[in-house]
Amino acid sequence: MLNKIVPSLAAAVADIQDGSTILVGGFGNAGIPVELIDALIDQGAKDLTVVTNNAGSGRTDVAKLLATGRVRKIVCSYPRSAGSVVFEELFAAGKIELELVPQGTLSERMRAAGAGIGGFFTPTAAGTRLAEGKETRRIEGREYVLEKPLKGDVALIKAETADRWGNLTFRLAARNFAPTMAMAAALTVVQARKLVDLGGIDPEQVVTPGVFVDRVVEVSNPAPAGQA
Amino acid sequence: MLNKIVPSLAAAVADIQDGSTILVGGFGNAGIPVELIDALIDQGAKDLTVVTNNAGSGRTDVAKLLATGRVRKIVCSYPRSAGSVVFEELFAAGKIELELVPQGTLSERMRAAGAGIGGFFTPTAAGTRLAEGKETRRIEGREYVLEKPLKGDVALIKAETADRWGNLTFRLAARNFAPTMAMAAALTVVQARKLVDLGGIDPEQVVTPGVFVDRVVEVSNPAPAGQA
Amino acid sequence: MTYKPLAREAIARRVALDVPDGAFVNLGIGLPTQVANYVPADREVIYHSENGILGMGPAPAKGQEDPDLINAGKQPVTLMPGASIFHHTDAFAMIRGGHIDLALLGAMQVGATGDLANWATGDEKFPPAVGGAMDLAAGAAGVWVLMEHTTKEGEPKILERCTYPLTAERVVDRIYTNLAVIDVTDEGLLVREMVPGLDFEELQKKTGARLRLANDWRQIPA
Amino acid sequence: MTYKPLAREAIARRVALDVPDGAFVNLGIGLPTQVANYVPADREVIYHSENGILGMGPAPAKGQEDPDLINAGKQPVTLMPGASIFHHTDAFAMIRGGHIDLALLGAMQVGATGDLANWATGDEKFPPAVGGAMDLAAGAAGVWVLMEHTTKEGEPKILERCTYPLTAERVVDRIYTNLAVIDVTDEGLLVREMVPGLDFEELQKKTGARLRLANDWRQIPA
Repeated sequence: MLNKIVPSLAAAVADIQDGSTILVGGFGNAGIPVELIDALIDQGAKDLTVVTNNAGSGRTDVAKLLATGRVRKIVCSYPRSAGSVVFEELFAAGKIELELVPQGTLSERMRAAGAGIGGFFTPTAAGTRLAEGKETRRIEGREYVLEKPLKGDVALIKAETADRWGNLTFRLAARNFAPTMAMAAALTVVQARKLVDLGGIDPEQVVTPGVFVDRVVEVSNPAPAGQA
Repeated sequence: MLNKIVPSLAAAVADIQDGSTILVGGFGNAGIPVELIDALIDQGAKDLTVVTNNAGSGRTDVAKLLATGRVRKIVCSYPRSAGSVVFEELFAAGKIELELVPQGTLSERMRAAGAGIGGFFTPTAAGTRLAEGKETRRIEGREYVLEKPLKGDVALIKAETADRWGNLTFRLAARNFAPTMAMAAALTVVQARKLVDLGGIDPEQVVTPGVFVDRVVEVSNPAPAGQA
Repeated sequence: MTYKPLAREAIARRVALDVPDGAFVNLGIGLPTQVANYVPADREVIYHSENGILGMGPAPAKGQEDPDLINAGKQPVTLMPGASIFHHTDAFAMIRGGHIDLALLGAMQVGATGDLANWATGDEKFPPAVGGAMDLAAGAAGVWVLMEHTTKEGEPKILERCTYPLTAERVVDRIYTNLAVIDVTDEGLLVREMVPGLDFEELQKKTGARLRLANDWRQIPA
Repeated sequence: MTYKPLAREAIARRVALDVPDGAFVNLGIGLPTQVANYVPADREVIYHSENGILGMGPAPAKGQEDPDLINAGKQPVTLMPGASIFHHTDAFAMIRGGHIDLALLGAMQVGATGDLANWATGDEKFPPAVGGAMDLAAGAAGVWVLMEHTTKEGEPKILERCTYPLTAERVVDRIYTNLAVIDVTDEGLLVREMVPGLDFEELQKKTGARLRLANDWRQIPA
């Protein structure tokens, strides 16, 4: 029997290794898997690379993980936002490495990793500082940059509904990076607000099919992200 | 007001030019836009390139279009299937050009066109005859083939539900190539079984957002494809 | 003659007049977001947000905010009937694939050939942040810029070549400032409109690139 | 000694014993499709179809066919509880991205290093057709081949190097024939099982590549 449901947050993140690349869902404060991040903090893995759109705000979730000092590097598009004080302090002190990636390229690079694409040419960032050192090519009169897949060891994802095969739905714009990150990681761990029986999600309304998901844990009252 | 609904099949295909590349949805007999194909036949555009997974079966729809002699070239993954007699006759007589593309590459090339990707490296077909003449590259120990975007002038798509903004849903496995083709064409024309008011499709259940669609025509009792 | 530069809201109001009926539009953070408030009521514009929304409506009433329904600026929004939700990769496929008719963006500098600089000043003290700026600038079918004509210090923001790091090359189609409306054409910058009382020589002085005045130029309507 | 080659259904039955519980599996057209009929009832296997289905169930009862619900072989299928529907590009992202645990494929020839030829004979009389064969062979995490050990004319189908056009290089993990079960290993082809009564020399004679016999080889269970 295929059963991806695990009994606890601790079990969901138990074997995350030091040095892992962790994809963390969410945009702004929507879709951030707060409880999974807390579980990762408790679990203690260090020397992490975190891939996520924003670098946290306030003192909870992503910011709290950064504050542990266990994140060596962050890959994101927009680290500097309202309340990103923890990141800014670490960055100013030279205690965290930053790889800045345009938002669409960030998402497309993870999609490439998930879809088995070895690299792709994008017009985004052509002729800019963020293309420096990258291979470029003129295609039909336009300049493109070669971008490489961005793969995670682990993805931490927040979903609305899940079943034991790992089929997922999301809530409104909390969907954001989650479906792509679920594809792009070797181990995809999901916190879902509600578990349903197989067949409880209409086959045509599954957003992330279970084949992309490894573990599901129920978190029925998720905390808001970005709290001070 | 944004209103993509057109009053007739004839109006939906009225301005398709000779020499166009036409993406035609469907896999097997599921999802084939029979009535739009008939309208294109009546409209009379010729010297066409048709991109579709199969080369038609029986004597209707894609096969009927091929039989008009107006298709110069077909781009597909599996032209030879049960009942593909029209294609086989044309091919044997040297009257149609065939570009054979692996099914996943066919879909990914159209996705690239729709997503503004200039090209991508895929492991599919590496080391095979279908990669001959193509640029290849070794990436992390594996051989990849550079594939180019495949753009349509027109896409002909069958949907289940549509609204006046062009939002679409599909029915079961009739979805197949339609969402990708809708992205990949300059002019995307849809036949929908049912028109609904704006808001009649749950925002989370829209499969193809209206931004990818140009014209919608209601065909409430679509004919089955692949008939003899 | 004296002239009065437009207030920020007046720039947004001027842009709103040009947003076509039925267009799919992405509004950048800040001033561009305000354009939606001024689009004439008889036009139906479909707003796109790069975090996965088409068909955004206005801000919700106080107390009706949903934390899972925010725009790219992380402000609470609503959905119009006809809205759709999708994931980030699809949201940027729409942008990069040229499906978004118009991106309205703020700018620090614009170059005479349409180069855009709106993400970084090159100051290394602060961590850089780019968000979706480069994707929008490179991908949207049309790019209009909204900005003050000069910096607070009076330095021109329209230059022959940008001195700040570029967001994208040759992408801006039109510039709306508090002084003028300027098209980026193959023959250079063409002034379409100026605020009442401003003369062309004065505008040219405040601009770091050569301007031409359109034969049919007019005053920015009040 | 005499031996009896397996019937086609018996090959499918033998493969079915090895399909792991909880696996995501793509079944090729023809004989591989039959494997589903023989998977032990206590295993839950999730079947993928490249036209956009995960969680396919068995063929519907006569008269219950839905023309919009077909598998990659264009046969009518059903959906299991837990099934999902997606578009072609996502279906192949699953395949190419290595998310499908196992592809069970037919073959014309298999090379000693796991090369697969199953799409064309090189005969130019007929139009070529490839479908999803190359994507599945290159992309699935595991590739098992089901085929007769030799052609109807008795020519070997397992060769040092394929003579037919390749589908993919170095992808086959295991070969199930009507005579034997053979692993493709870094050290070459390793015979794990043979039909009762067949001796290794006889098997080698029917094979166009050098075989080794595993120390713990056994008879294919009846």
